[in-house]
Amino acid sequence: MDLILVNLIDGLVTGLLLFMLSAGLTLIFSMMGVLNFAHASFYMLGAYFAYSISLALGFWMGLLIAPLIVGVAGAMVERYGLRRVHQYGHVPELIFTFGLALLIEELVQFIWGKNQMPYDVPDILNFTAFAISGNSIPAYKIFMIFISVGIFIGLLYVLTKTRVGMIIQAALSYPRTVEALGHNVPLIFMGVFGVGTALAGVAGVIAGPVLGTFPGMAFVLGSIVFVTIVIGGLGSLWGALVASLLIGWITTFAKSYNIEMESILNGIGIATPENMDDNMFRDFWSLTSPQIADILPYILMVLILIFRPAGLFGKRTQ
Amino acid sequence: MKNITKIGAVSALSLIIGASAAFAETIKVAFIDPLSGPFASTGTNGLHQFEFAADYMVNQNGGLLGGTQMEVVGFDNKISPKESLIQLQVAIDQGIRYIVQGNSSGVANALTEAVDKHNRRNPDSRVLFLNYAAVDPALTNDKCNFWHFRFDAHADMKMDAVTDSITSDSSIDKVYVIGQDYSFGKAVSAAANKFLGEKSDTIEIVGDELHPIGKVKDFTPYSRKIVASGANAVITGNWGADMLGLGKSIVENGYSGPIYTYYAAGSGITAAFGETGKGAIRLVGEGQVNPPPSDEAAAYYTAFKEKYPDGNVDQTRISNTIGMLAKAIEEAGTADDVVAVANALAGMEYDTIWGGKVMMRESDHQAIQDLHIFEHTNEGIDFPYDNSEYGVRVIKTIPMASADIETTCEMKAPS
Amino acid sequence: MSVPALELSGLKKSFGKAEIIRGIDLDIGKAERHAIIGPNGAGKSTLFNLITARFAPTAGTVKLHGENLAGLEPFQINRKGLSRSFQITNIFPKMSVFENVRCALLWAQGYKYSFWNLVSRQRALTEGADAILEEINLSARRDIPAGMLSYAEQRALEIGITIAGGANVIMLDEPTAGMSNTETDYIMDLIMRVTEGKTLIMVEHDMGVVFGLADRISVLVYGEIIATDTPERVRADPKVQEAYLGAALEAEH
Amino acid sequence: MNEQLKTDPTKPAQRMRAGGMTLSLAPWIIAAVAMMALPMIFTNNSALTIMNQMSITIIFALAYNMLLGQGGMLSFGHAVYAGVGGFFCMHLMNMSDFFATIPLPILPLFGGLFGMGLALIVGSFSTRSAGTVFAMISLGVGELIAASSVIVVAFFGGEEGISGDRTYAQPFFGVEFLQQIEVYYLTAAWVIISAALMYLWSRTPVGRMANAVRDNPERAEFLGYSARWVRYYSFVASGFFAGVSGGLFAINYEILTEENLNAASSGIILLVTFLGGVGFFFGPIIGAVVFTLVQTVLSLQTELWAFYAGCLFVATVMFFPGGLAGLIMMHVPAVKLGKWKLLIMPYIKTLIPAAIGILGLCALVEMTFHYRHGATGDNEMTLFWTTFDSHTLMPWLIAAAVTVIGIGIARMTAPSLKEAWDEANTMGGAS
Repeated sequence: MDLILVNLIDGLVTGLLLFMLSAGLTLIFSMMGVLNFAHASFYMLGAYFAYSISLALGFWMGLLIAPLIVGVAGAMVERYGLRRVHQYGHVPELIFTFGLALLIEELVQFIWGKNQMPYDVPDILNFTAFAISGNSIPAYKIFMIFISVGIFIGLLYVLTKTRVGMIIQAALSYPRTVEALGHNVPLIFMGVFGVGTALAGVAGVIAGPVLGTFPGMAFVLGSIVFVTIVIGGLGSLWGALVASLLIGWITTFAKSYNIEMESILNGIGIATPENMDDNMFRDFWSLTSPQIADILPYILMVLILIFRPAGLFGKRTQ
Repeated sequence: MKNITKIGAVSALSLIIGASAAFAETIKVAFIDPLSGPFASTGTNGLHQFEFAADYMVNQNGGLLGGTQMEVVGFDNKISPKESLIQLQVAIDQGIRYIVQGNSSGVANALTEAVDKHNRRNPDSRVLFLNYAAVDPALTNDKCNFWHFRFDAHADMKMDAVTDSITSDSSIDKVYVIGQDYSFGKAVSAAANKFLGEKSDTIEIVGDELHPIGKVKDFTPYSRKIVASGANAVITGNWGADMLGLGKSIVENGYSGPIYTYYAAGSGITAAFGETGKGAIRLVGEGQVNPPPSDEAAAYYTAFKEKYPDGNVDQTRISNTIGMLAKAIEEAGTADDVVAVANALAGMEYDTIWGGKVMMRESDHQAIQDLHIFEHTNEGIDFPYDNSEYGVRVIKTIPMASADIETTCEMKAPS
Repeated sequence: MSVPALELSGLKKSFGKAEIIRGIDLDIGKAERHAIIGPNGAGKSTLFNLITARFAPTAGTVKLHGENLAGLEPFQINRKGLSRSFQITNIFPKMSVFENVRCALLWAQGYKYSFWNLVSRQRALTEGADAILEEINLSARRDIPAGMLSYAEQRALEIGITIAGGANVIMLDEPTAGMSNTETDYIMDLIMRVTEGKTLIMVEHDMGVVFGLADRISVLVYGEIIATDTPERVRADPKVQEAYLGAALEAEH
Repeated sequence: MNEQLKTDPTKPAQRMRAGGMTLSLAPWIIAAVAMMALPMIFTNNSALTIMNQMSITIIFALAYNMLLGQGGMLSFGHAVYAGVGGFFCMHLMNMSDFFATIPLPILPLFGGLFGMGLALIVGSFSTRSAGTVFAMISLGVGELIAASSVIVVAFFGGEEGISGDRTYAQPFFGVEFLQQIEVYYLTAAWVIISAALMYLWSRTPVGRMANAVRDNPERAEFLGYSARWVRYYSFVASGFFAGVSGGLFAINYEILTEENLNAASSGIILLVTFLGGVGFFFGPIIGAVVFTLVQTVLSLQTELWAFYAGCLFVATVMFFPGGLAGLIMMHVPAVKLGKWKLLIMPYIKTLIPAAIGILGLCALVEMTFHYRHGATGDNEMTLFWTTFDSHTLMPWLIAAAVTVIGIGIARMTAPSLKEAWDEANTMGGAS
C-alpha cells in the first residue's frame, strides 16, 4: 500500500514533466497544425542554458532566464524558419522541424561538448522531504510538482480568463475565422510557438538535474512527447494532461512490479511450452513488465490510432 | 548547397585516388570508434590516449624497427556496425594493417568476423584486430579467431573479480542485479548469478532485472524496488547515461550500500557523480592510477594531462596495447607480416607501467592481468578524472585475475 | 413503371441536435435532368453528400437503380454508376489535365489496381482521355498541371472527370458557381452535351441554368422538399414563390 | 488547391513536370553503362564498398519515395521493412543446406518478399488514413520493432545482430562472391532492375492512382478507387523494395544489427529522400549519392560532418523544397529555350564567390571547434591542405576575410544573376 502511494507520487512527477512538454506541443499543433519534432530539443536547450547560467548566477536565475532565452529562440525559429517553410505545406514543415532537431543536437555538442554536464539539484532543495516506509521522497520532486502544477494553473488562467487566451482558444477551433476578424495571426503563431518552446525550456531546466543533461536527452524524450499528445488527442490540452499522467503512471507501475509474461499467459490459459531453449518465442515468454515499461506508450498509441484515431479527447484526426 | 556537394565529390576523389598511393612510411594503426554522435566523448578520449601512447612510448623512444614512426589514424564509425565495416575497408585500402576498436561488443563482433573473412579472402592484405575494450566473452570463446586479440579482461573475468570482492565483505548478504536489456546486460546478470552461486551460500540475490537500453528517462521506480528489497549491494553493467541515471537515482532515493559496476569513470561521468557517488560507486578494471603504482605511471599521466588537459587516462590498457604491439613488431622484425606479429603477440608477457604483468594467452588471445576494485572518492586521489576533485582509488587487487578461466576457443593458425 | 435511377425515401440527417435533412422522398427517373434548388442553408449539399455516402444518413434509404446503397463506401457507389462533382473545385492539381481525365477512366476501363499494365501503352485509355478532353474543349491545355488552369477551365475539367467514367447517374454540385455569364453559357452547353441520355442531378443557384436545363425541379427548404415538378409549374407554384423564389428574385435584383 | 492556383503559369518548370513522361530508354542505358564503368575508374575496395552502400541507399530511398513522394505518406519507421527483409536473408544464409541450393543473386528477392510480408500486415491497419495518423502509426510500429530487436534475441540476435557468410551460396556461373568487385556488380544489377521496376510501377494504373490519392484522396474515391487500397498497394510495394535493399545489405555486410531497424535509420532515409527531392523519380538517387558521400567521406575529414549535414538539410527544406533534383530541374526550361548559356557567366560570378565564402565559414567553424575542443599544445590544425596554428590571430583574420569577401561578392552579383535567370526563362528574344 505504501509502495503504491510512493509510485503514485513518482508517476505524478514523470507525468507532470511530460505534460509541460506536451502542453506546449499541443498548443503549437492546435494553432499551426504542425507536429514540432524539435520540441524536445528546446527542452534540451532549456537544460543546457540553465546549466550555463547556474554556473554564473545560480540555479534560480537559471530557472528564470533560461526559459526566456529558449522562448525567444523558439519565436525566432518560427519567424525566420517555419514561416518560410509554411508556404510549402505541412509535410515540409514537419520535415523542417525534424531537421531542426538534428541540427540543435549537433549545435549543443558543438558548444557544450559531448559529455554529460554536472548540472545538479540546488543545495537548498537537496534534502529528503519525507519518507514513506523507508522510501525517501526528495524535496526536489515536490518542488517539481509545484512548478508543474503552478504552470498548468497559470496556463489555464491565461487561456480562459484573458483576452489573449480567448483569441488563442478561438484560434484553436476556428483558425481562419480568427484571421478574418483581423487579428494578427502570424504574430499569434510566433507568440504561441515562443510560449510553447519556453514551456519546454522550463521542463528542461527542472528536469536537467534529475534526468541528466546530455546531448541525447532530447532523443530519449523526443518521440514519447508525440506519443503523449497523439494518445490524448491532437489539439486537446486536457487530453495532453490525461495522457501525460496516464503514461507517467503506467510506466512507473510497470517498472515497479515484476509482472511476467509467463504468468499472464498462464493466467489466460496458455501453458508454458516445455522445451523453452529451442522455442522461437522463448524471449517473448520470459518478458517482464520493467523490460517493456518504456515501450508500453508506443503500444498504447498504435492501439489508440487503430481503434480511435482521434485520440482520447481529440476531435480532429488531421 | 551545390558547393558542399562539390566538396564531397572532390574529397571523395582525392581520398579514393590518393588512398592507394599513401603506403606506409609509418606503421599505421587504424582507430575505428565513434568520433561523432552520442558516444563521441568516449571515442575521442580513447583516440587521444592511443595517439599519446604511440607518441610517448614509441616515437619518443626512437620508433620501431630502427626508426619507423607509429601513427594512429582515427576513423569515425558512429558506433554503427555498418559504418565500421566501411571504415575498415577504407583503412585496409590505405595500407593499414592494425585495427584497434573497443566501444560496443556489437561493433567488435562485426569487425572480428569481417577481419576473419577479409583475411581468408585477401591473403595479401591481412590485418590484425586489437580489441582494447569490447568485453563480450564470446570474442575470445566461441567467436575467437587468430586475428583478434583482447587487451581488456572480459565480462566474466571482471564479474569473477567483483564477486570475489562481494563475498569477502561479510556485511553483504543481499545483492540486487540490474542491467540494460541487451546482450551485455544479460551476460552480466548471468555471470553474477553463476559466480555468486558458486562462491557463497549465504548471499541471496534479491532482485535480477533488465530495463530497456537508452530509453529510461527516470530510474526512480527501479530505485524504489532496490531500496525496498533491502539489498546491501547492487551489481550493474550499465554505462553512459543509463549508468549515471541509475546510480544517482539509487543513491538519491535512500540506498546507502555499494554499487558494483564496470563503466562509471571518466567521460564526464565521474564529475557528474561527484559527491553523490562518493563511497557508493565501485568499479572493476585493470590499471592502477590512484595511488600511482610507479613513478613511470605518474610521469605518463602527468605528460598526458599536459597534452590533453580535458582528457583522462581512464583506459590504461590502451598503453598496454601500444606497448605490446610495439614489442611484437620488434620481435617479429617486421610490421608488414601480420602473421609473424600475431605469433609474437600470442603468449607474450609484458611488464606494464601500471603495475604487474600482462600475459596474452595463446589459447584464446585473451589478456590476463591484475584486476582491481576501485572506489569513486575524492580522498587520496592524485589523478582525478574530468578535472573534478573526484577520481577512482584502488581498494582491492586480484593478481592475474581469472588466469585459469576456461575458454571454448579453438584457435586455428592460418594455413 | 420502370425502376427509377435514384430513389430517396425518408432520408434524414442530423448533426447533433440540428436536423438538416428532415425526411426526403424523391424519385428521379432514367435520363431525367433534375435540378435541386433552394435558399442557402436549405441542405442541398448535405443531400448530395448523403446520396454519395460522404455522410451516413440518420434515417432513410438511398436506392440506385433499385439497389440500396446503405453501408457502401463512396468508391463502391461510384462503381455502381453514380458519379459526382463538388461545389469547391476538386481535381488533382499537381497532375496534368490529361492525367486527371485518364485517372477518371482507369476504373471504368477495368484496370482496377493492376500493376502489370503500363498506362501509356493502353491505346483505349489514351484515346478515351483525349476524346473527353476534346469534348470539354481542353485539348490545348492537355499537358499543363491542372492546378494552373483558369477557374472556368478547372470547372470544365471537373465535369470532364465526373463524366469520364461513363456513369449513368451524374450529380453536379453548383457547376456554374462563381462564373461570368459567358463562362456559364459555355458550361451549360457543355453539360447539355455530355449528359445526353444520362440521368443528371444538379444543385444550382443560377436560375437561368436551372430553367434552361432541367426537366424537373425540386425545391428544398429547411431540409424538406416543398415541391417537385416541371420548371413551368414550379415557377407558378405559390408555395415556392413565397418560400423561395420571391425572396431570391428580390435579392437578385 | 488555392496554393496551386497561385503558381505562375508562365513558369515552364511546372509544365515540364506534368508533361508527358515518355518511356525513354536512354537514361537507363546510360546509367547501366556508367555503373559498369565506375569500377574501372575507382578501382580500390573502399571505393567499391562506398558505391555498394550508395546502391543500397538508392534502392531504399526510391522505395521510401514510393510512399512520401508518390503516395503522400510520411513514414517515420520505414527502416524496419528493409531491416526485417535483411534479417530474413541473414537467416536464410545461415540455413546452410537451403542456402547452398540457391545462387546468391536471387537472395534479395527473398528479402523483398519478407519486407513485403511485414508491410502486408502493418499496412492493413496503418494505411487507413494518410497524414498524421499514418505517420504516428509508422513511428509507433517502428519503435516497437526496433525495441523488440534487442529483446527477441532468437530472431534479431540482440545487440550483436546476426551474421553469416555469403560465399556458401551456390556458385553463380562459377562466381563465389569472394571479392568486392563481384558483389559490386551484383548490387549494381539489382539497382538497375529495382529502379526500373519502381519507375514502371509509377506508370501503372495503381501507380498513377497513388499520385491521385496523394493529391486528393476524396476525389479519387469518387472515381471508383478506394484511397485506402491504393495506399495499401503502394505501401506493400514499397515494403518489397525496402526488403530488397535489406537483402543487398545482408550480402554486402554479411551482418545485420539493431541499427538496421532503429529510428535513426528511419530518420536518415527520410533525410536522404527529401534532400534528393521527392517530386522527381530520380531525386532520391541524387540524395543517396550525396548523403553517402557526406556520411562516409566527409566524416573522414571532419568530426563535424553531421553538423554540416544538418545545415544542408535544413537549408534544403527552407530554400529548395524540391530538393537537389528540383534544383537541377529548374534549369530545364532555360535549356529548352536554348538560353542556358546566358546563365554560365552569372553563375560563375555568383556561385564561385559564394562557394569560397561558405568554405571560409566552414573554416571558421572548424577553427572554433579546434580552439575549443582541441588538445592543449596541439595548436596545429590542417584545413584545406594548409597547416597552421589555430591559436594565432592570422588564420582567423584570413578565414573571416575570405568569408566576408566571398559572400559579399556573391551578394553583389546576385541581382545580375536574378536578371539573367529571368531572361533565360522568358520565351522569345535572341536564342
